[in-house]
Amino acid sequence: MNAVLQATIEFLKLYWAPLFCGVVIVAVLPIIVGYIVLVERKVMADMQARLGPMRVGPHGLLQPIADAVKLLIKEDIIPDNADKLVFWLAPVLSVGAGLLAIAGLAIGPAFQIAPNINIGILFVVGISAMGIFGIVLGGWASNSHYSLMGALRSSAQLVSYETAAGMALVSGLLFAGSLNITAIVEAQRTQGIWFGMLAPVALFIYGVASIAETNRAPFDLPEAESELVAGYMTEFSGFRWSLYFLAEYANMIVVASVATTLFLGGWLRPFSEVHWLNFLDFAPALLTIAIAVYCVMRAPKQPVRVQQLFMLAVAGFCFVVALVLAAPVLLPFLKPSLAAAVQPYYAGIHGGFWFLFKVSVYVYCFMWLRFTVPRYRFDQLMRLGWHFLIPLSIINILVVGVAMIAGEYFHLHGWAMLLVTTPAAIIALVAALAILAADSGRKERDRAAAAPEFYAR
Amino acid sequence: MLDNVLFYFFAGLAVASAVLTVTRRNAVHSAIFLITTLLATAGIFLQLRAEFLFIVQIILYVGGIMVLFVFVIMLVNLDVAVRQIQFARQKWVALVVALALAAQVGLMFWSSGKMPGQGLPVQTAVAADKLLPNSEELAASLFKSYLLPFEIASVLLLVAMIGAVVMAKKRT
Amino acid sequence: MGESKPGNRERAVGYFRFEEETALNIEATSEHTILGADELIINMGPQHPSTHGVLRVKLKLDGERVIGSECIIGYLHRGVEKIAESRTYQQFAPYVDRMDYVAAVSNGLGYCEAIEKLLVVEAPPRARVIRTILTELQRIASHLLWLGTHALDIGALTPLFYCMREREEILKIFEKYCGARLTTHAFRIGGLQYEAYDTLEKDTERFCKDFEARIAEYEELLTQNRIWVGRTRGIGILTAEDAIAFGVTGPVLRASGVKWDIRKAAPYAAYDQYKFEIPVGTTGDTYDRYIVRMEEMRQSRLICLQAIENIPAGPILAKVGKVLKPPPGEVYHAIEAPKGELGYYVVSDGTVQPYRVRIRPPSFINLQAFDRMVRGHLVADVVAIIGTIDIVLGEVDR
Amino acid sequence: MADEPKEQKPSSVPAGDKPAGSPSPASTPAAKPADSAAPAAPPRAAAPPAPKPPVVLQTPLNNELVTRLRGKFGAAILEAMEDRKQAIVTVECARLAEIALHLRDEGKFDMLSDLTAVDWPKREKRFDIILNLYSFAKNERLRVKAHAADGEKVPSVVGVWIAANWLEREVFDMFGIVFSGHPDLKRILLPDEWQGYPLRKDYDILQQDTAWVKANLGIESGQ
Repeated sequence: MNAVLQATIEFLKLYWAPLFCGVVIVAVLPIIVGYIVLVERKVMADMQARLGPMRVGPHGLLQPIADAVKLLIKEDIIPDNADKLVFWLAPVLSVGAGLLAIAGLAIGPAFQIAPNINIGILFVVGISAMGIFGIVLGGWASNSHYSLMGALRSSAQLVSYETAAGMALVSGLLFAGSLNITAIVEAQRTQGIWFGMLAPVALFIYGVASIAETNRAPFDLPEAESELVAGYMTEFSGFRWSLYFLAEYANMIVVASVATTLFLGGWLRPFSEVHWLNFLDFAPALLTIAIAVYCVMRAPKQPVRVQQLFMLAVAGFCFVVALVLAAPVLLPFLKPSLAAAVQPYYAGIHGGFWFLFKVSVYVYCFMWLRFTVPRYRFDQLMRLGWHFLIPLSIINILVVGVAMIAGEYFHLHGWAMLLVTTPAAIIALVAALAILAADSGRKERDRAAAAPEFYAR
Repeated sequence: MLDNVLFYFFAGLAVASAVLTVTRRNAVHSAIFLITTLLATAGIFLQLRAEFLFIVQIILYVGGIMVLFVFVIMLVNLDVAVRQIQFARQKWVALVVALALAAQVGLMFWSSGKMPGQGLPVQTAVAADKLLPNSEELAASLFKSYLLPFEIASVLLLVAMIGAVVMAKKRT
Repeated sequence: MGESKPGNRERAVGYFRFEEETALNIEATSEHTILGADELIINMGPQHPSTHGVLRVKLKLDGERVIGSECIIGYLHRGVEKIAESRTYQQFAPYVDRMDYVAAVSNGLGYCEAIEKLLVVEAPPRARVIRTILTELQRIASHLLWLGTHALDIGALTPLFYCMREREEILKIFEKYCGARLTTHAFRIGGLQYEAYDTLEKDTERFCKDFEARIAEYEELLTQNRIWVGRTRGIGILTAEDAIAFGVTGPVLRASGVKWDIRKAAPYAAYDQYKFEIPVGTTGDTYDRYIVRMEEMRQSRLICLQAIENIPAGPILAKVGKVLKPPPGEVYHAIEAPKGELGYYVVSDGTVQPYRVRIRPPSFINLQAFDRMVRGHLVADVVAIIGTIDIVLGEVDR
Repeated sequence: MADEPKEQKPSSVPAGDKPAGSPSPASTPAAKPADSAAPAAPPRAAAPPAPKPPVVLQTPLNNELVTRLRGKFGAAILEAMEDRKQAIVTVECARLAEIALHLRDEGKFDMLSDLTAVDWPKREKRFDIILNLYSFAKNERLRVKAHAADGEKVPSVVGVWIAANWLEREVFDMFGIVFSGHPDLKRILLPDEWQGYPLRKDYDILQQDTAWVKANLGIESGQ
């Protein structure tokens, strides 16, 4: 027994920092997700000519908390004929996979729970894909037709799009030459160019496939409310339902982070090797200052005194944050001796800012798409996956590989690689158009063949 | 010490859920325990610092094959399986096979020096922080030393795939 | 390690031991199979987000493909026709607003004109023009609601809110005119109860002017959208012959290529004075119905613009007296409601109460074609097809 | 209340079995519609001292279509008239489907716009089945009527127009008229276990209510 205790202590000594980070993530993620939902609702409202949540807190800022409380105190219903064990397990699996995957991510050079795993990106992708079991088993355990159909759709969809996403990742990884997340970002820094520019087609494929993997519109068929009520979540309520919800958004963060890491330069700021753009380092500080100024300006216009104070408090907080953010840049002028000491923190904070910024942009695109386009039908979704994305991703790997060899042959590096990768991307696009044309031809023929069968009676 | 605890944890989990995989009547429950087994095995791989194998096990077996398994299980009629007699007549065959396997393992231990691990060709492990990244190692061996077998295997898989497609097409 | 514990939480059925033959028999009666030849019966509604009310559809599925369907209706039956027999002619008028409650003005117009025909009176020209304006606005409102919910069914979230925004403008005009927004009871037998309010023309004109750009906005979101086209083209095809045999009317019929609109075929109100086109489709699929309705909104807008140009002066109510006692006889009067032919068959026995009022509800009859349209399609198409028929359950069930 | 004027109606309807092609009522336009509808009754029944001759709303119809129908079906065409300019043809109930098929194919009345019924409880054949036809080719409407007694089977026209399916079910639901040859005749709007046929004139809502309250709540309804 003593030995076990000792082992535990030894373990804790070694790994207290990642453990701490893990606990922080588990504790903070629900809040972050809550606010992503709020942002989503606000963005949606803005696109739909309305205001969105406005009642709880100023501009609905406390809405997520109210929602969370509501969900927690809701009655927990388990259908009579449900498979209780699996019904209990499924949401946990779903959210567990999502949270575990986040452990492998690097949010800035300094913040990574499981640093330097040499299979980094594969770990994230593989673990997050396990979340599907939560959906499939949850749908099955509910013992309802809608849920089961949602579950089946979900598994078929994931298996199909996982392939395309994986292949898209491969063409990105070809440039990186490593699976390690830090190494991938470093490769983008040394080459001075994001892999998204070198392999735009791969970025596109990953973008589409990642929407499908996270079951977001227009690929939200497993939970399509107009057809399957809520798909696999139909029978879940209260806290279990919110776990699913949490998992969905955690997955969204994961795929956005993977895309950011591999294709969008991770925590690097845009053009990190171009020195005359160094002023971009001020961006985080400037942004917070802008928010602060806005708050100060708006404060007098608030009708209630509490709101005015709140606005001013936010402004003050933002100013402090801005000072902290700008400190590394300002300190060398004030006290040069301190500059070296804060350098790592500086890199960490700024890396984190840029990483989160890119992830936010990516997630925003998800939302944008969701409010703009209608939903695919299931067979169309499958056709898009198997007939278009997978062939395209295979072709893309091929042409990217050829481009890399050509690049090596001509000793191209960094931006010069565009000379070979752009033609490669164009070839892939032409191939894509050809695939589309062939596919629509086949679709016509299918319809012509199927029509008499359907409509004759 | 920590290693030992982890190993026994994973190994015990793997064995226990493997047993449950066989004994559960409900096919979905069986599948869940099979997943647990696979994950526990993956855990052991990770302990052996075979990260690549670990993640391949998870992506391929858990994330790919088991999803299809569960998919198919849900499509077929489960109630029938639940009500059928649990162990069919093959149990004697199974017993014989199991005994034969056990005998084989025993023979291996016996011929190698009677004690577990004693006579087996175990190399002394390199210190964990000095290990080469094994995905690179694996890639090198697959695409350099064993290129031909690898290609043959891939052709085989391709044949299987085309065969599956052809069979599926014939039905319609 | 909770999972590995050999639990005793097996479902009760797991402990039964059946003989093998019993097990085989169970297979034959199973309902759970999706792949095999067995059919899956799935029940949509009456509480389902996209059955537009309390429609209940039983679907027989092979996998996700529909091989048969049955609509079960009547959840909203209120016996309107029975009520009519114990009300006077005027008293019954507000009831018709409750049938197609998203197009109450059209319902009222049909009823009032039917009774006027029965009385052999005619509404004065001014009343007829104002009726036309309001009815066409109502048509736009009804189509807007259809567009929003239909798009929502297919997964486009945003058009709904845009449509509601415009519909709100129309409802405001109604509110200003008669004080009610939804179940307006805007017209009276013999003409109008209220004189048009001062800015009716101006409001209508402003709405029509704005609406042109707005409708282009919706089209931008949907018409050329690959997913939208993929989801609607070739879905729920109803040929012209089928449509006629099913008695389908309105935009659904026109989308099948039959150029028939009661506003042209038997003009009522003031439609004979205005120029407008009847949009028709070619294939009769969901996409065509969408295009037809979009075009209809444009045409309605044109009618409104023409009508406000010249609203004749004069009385708004014909001399019908306080007590209506139509001479014995019967009459059938149909108007082109937003959903199709809305007909009133009224029998009078010379008393103050109608002897029989039969309402021909367009949704009810259009819904009959649902089974024909849905066969061979996927579950996802079912909601698209329910949406495209544009039913209002208040009218289906009456 | 509605039935008083119709007292003599029943007598006139069966009497309609006149030789084909003889539109006998032509001579007394307003007085002899022979149709189920009330119109005709008052002038005739109300006796000579009619205070003010009403506008003639019902006139006999004798156009080419009616002539053709009479030629083909003879005595089965009981009556043809116009009420407020709307054509009404009364036919013999037993031959309804046949005539309907003829109207669809020869008369080009390709759409069944509506099918309903009216109850005249004091008449011998109490129900009017009313088919509302429309012809796209001619842009013309025609109402076909048939009288049916309670319990009499009416030939279904589902084979002629599919549209009749739900409409006949509704008529069955509301009036209890049975259509022979209907593929799936069951209640449509009301629940399957509903008692009675609500649109019949003698349907007693109060009695229904009392019965329901008694059965389900076990108290007096107090209505």
